[in-house]
Amino acid sequence: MKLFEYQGKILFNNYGINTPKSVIVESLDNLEENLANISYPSMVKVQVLEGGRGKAGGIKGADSPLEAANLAKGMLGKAFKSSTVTALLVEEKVDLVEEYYLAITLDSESRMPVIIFSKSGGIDIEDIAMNNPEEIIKVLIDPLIGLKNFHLDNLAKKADIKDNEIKKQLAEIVRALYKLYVDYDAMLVEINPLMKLRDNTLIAADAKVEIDDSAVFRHADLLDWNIRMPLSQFERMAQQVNFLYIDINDNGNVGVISNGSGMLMSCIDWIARQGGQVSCALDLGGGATAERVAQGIKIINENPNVKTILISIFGGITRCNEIAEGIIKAYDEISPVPIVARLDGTNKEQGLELLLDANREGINIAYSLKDAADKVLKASE
Amino acid sequence: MKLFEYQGKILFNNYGINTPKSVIVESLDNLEENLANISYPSMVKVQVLEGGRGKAGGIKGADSPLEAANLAKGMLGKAFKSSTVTALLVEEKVDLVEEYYLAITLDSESRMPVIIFSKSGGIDIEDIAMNNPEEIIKVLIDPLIGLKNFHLDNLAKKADIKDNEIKKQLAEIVRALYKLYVDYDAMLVEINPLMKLRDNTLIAADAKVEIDDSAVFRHADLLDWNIRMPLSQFERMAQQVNFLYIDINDNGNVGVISNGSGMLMSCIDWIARQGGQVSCALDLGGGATAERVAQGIKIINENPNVKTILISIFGGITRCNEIAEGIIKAYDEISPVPIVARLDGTNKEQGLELLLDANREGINIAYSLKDAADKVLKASE
Amino acid sequence: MSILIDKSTRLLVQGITGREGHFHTARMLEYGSNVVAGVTPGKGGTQIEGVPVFDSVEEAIKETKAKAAVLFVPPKFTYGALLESMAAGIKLVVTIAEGVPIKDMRQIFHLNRAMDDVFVVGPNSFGVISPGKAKAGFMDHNIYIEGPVGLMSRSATNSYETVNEMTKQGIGQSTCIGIGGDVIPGSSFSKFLPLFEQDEQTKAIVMIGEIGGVDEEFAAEYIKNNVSKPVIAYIAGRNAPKGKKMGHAGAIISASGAGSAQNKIAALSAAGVQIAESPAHVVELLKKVL
Amino acid sequence: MSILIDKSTRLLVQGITGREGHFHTARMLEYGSNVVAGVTPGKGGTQIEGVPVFDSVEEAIKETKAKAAVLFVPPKFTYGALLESMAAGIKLVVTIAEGVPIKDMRQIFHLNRAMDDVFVVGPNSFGVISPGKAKAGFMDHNIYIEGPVGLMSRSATNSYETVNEMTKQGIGQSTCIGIGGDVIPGSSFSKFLPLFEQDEQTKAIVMIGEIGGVDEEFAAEYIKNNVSKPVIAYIAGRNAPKGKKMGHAGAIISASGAGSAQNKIAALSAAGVQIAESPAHVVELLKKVL
Repeated sequence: MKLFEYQGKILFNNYGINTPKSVIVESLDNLEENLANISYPSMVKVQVLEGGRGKAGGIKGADSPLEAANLAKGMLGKAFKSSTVTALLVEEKVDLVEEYYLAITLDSESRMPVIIFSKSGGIDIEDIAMNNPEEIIKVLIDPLIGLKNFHLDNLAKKADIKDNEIKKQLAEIVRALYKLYVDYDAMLVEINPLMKLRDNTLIAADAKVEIDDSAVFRHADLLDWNIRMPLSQFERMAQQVNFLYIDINDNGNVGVISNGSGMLMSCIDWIARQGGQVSCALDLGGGATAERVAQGIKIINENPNVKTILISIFGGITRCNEIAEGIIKAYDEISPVPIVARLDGTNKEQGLELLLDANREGINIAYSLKDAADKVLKASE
Repeated sequence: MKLFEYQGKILFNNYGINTPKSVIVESLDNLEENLANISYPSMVKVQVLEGGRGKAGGIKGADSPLEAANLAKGMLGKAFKSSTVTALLVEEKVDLVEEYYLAITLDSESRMPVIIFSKSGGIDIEDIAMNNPEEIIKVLIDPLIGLKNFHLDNLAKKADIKDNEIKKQLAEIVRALYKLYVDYDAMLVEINPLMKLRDNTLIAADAKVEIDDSAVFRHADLLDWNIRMPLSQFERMAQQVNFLYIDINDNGNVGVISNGSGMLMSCIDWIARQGGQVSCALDLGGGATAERVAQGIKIINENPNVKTILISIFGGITRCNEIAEGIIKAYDEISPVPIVARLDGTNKEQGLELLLDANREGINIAYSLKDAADKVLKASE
Repeated sequence: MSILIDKSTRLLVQGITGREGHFHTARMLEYGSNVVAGVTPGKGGTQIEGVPVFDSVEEAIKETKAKAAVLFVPPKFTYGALLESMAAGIKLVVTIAEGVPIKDMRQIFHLNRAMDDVFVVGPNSFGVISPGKAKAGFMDHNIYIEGPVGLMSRSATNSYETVNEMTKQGIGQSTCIGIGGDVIPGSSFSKFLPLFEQDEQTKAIVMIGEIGGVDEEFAAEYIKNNVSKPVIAYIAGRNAPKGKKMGHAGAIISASGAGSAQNKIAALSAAGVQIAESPAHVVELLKKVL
Repeated sequence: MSILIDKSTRLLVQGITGREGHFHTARMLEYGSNVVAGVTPGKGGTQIEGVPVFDSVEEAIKETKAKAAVLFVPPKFTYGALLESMAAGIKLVVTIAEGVPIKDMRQIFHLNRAMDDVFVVGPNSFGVISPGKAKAGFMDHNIYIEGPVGLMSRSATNSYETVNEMTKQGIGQSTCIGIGGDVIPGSSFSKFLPLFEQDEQTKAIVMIGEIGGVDEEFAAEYIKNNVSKPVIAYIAGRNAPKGKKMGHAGAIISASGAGSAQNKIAALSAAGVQIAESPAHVVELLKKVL
């Protein structure tokens, strides 16, 4: 679960990390009154999860509440990139002298949290990581040790931060951010830029927070935000019934349904190898019932790009007879695009028997992944 | 550092562990007013660090504030066992149905905190540990895991606690006590008895808390209590200059000074083997200066039981010349009881030379531990 | 031989009284697994399929000398159940649950460094099976036959696919391990490679990896220096969208290219591992080395 | 041979700019120890006795490839310094400080379970010396001579006493280790016994224990099953008052008798260890086995 900038900043403030003074605009009611709560000039920022907002015109300066209000009216509720703007963050402009980068995420080698810092923050941080990797400081935190003073000293030393006041502020921010990262089951907490202002204070000018989806359940405040998160139509449909839906390729025309992401990936690989393109994929997870299989097919079939559906199952905890019943049910209820079904594993025989007995014209049976990929391509022609 | 019962109970209350309603009496001013803050009957308890207060008459019942006041007047400021009573705890009497035992300390095998519980608490807990060890439940807490629900479930299961309400309360108390144990650098936290009352609630009727002396410095509240702790005259003198003083044997007549507890123990062993008895011991620690050595001798010499002082040093970080200078200084300043000095290790030669040159009658030089023990016994005759 | 489990392994089932726990206990018993105990707090004293149920792992171990555990508990209780088993002295813990919080597994992973004789398999694992001997998990055991191939897989479905193909062609398995596709599996390829290398029954090793993480790269490093047996690897996700989350949160391709299928294949190839193009291709390659 | 340290061991001194750190750095250099770096936060860039000082252990390791550390830091900073060294990859950490909080050492002890190639010696240790080669600590090195006896002691003074007697009689030492008398030493007898058993130079092992704790009992168990070399033990505190605290908080006799001198002597005797009555007696017994 990715948080909006303003949500991340609410968490930052709760943990004592300073952000520019701001108001959140979620409706045009009392707009000018709301906007009068901060000083100007300020920045009006659309709240969407996509990156590159600035370049795409999603961040604009305003010299007065009136100007901010006009900007807000032109932004709120409008489309921005692939999202609809449901909120704006209007922040006082700050007087910066430097832009740092600070993030905490999981290091996949050591499986420890890693603090990433650079004195060269800002929008070009990825180029810097690529071309000047020595400007990126990494400090691993062994969870058995926890974040200690020596980590913070090492960070400041490696980053060559000499100003004691900045060192102290940075240490406090890293401590707070680490605590937030751990407390909130974060996958990523990122401040880019972490601005050094003319008055020698550090302030978080942006906030990227991503939470482990598996752990959202234990954070009541996130659960509340989660249900208001923007999703595509299909993602929303899938989420409502607890499936994982993924858009794969805008040019694809095959929808893939399977019972596990490994199999999904293999299906995508096979279709690509045979010369096809997958549009989207849906993971049923383990142990799906006939009813749920039918639901999954209905969601994928809603995607107008999908011309064929491949259902590839290798049943362990999932039973093939349930899959077959679900396919037939969906077929009879909504007459979807052609389906290629490939069933193996638990109760495979019953499943195949059900499909053969049903003998529906649009349901093709395949006997291996390659066979399935071939039949899908033929059906999509 | 051992805490008084009332101090332990203040910590318990801070951690949410219930104790009987009480008042603390530290002076006779406003005595009756103070005692009127609780209901009667109540128990008046002397606050000393020795055990066995009840049997020795240090815990008495009072049916009214007046009766409590009379008891207080007879107890406060008076001698009790080897202490002077500086405080009383007057507690409302509770209606108990069972007495449990609960403690957390360090398990010396695993070096993990261990929770010790018994449904057969009370004054006979040591007999129970000896004769019915199966009634003592132990649960180890791996510090890498911390206290988890399964530990509490295991404890209740092993103790065969079936009442869900008691199980829940016990779990809460164990959680709180464990947190206190960890937060406060405790060596021991003990509730004996942990009373189950007629209304099915658990209450800590006593409190024994012992803190790691090396960690007292990081607990401001304990530092404040620490300076008010009762110490013997010699302990107080030693503590003021940061030596460790220990009473060994009431019948002994040798005072031992050394630079480390291992050497102290070896000296005590040698003197015992040669047929003598040590009265008290003082550990100079490492690296003592002449000035401090002289201070140490003066303290030991104050003890009227001491007829001879053995100073046994094996210098590592400690230098023998400093020791010799300190001995001569003390000798010249206070003419102490006869001293046997045995010096080895760092700067041994300079030390011996200083003593030989000084040629004081009451300073005998020994050349091994056995030799020292022999000379001590001869000097004590 | 086989590794991790066999007929004699004294197995306990955490969450035995749940729907899945009960169902798969029956199937494990049917397969010959030595299920000696179940654990569900509050259900101690009952029986499931003739297996005694205890309130705690500690009690179950005391009464039955169980050495391995398989967890059929919901993801939100997995952390507590894992800690309980590890603290009680269980040496193999197999975790089925999908959706265990990453922070929980991070703690388990690092705790495991202090208990290096403990094998944590999963979460999000189909389990462990030594065909013809015993299984701890929910895989359809009918597709497995006893034989010389040791298999480890991050994906359940791809491993079934591969095993099925092997069995069809008469190639059996010594032990198959579902590593699970999570960001932080309790144990990965490298932890099992030494066991397969030492196991007499195992003549060849199959690794089924996927994009994300660096476990395949670590395995390559280990294989280069320590493994003499032939190793065949299949890496899923060559055509998965970059940066998209594929349910297995592990399947995130990092920006730098580390964790990509290309990287993994290059590292494994350099270590002398043969790369299969598909589950079916694994079997073709196996035929050449057996 | 010797164990833990020799002339080639690249040693760093934490707290090198303090009074004790500076003084003993000079003495260690004089003795031949390969002190390559010092660490004092904020003092990086300076030199002590020609040894470069760094702000952090990580930096010192990067620049000097230091592998072992000796800590001359106050007890309240010991925990942080130990964690810093361990996290940075130091494999031998010797801690001199007396009065390190027990909770801090409890954390270190359990963290060490996850880093089992790291040896933590102390706190409250005189250090480690391999006579004629190198030392890391503050012991008076003049009393040591090179030879065949490996020695471990919970008490500094009793070990000096014993070594002095040995040296006077011409019996040298391979390596002497100050375990420290604290309630929780970083490492105890059992952790070093395998090293002495394997060390070619070491022909006999001397253990100097004292009342309190069960480390002597653990050592007895290990010796019984794994040590072929002769072991001689001296246990101080037979006449120490029961339950009295002797500065070494470890020297508390538990109520049950475990941890008493009697218990320890019985366990060691049963393991074939010879029990000396005094430091001098250790040497008499040594003469018979060498």
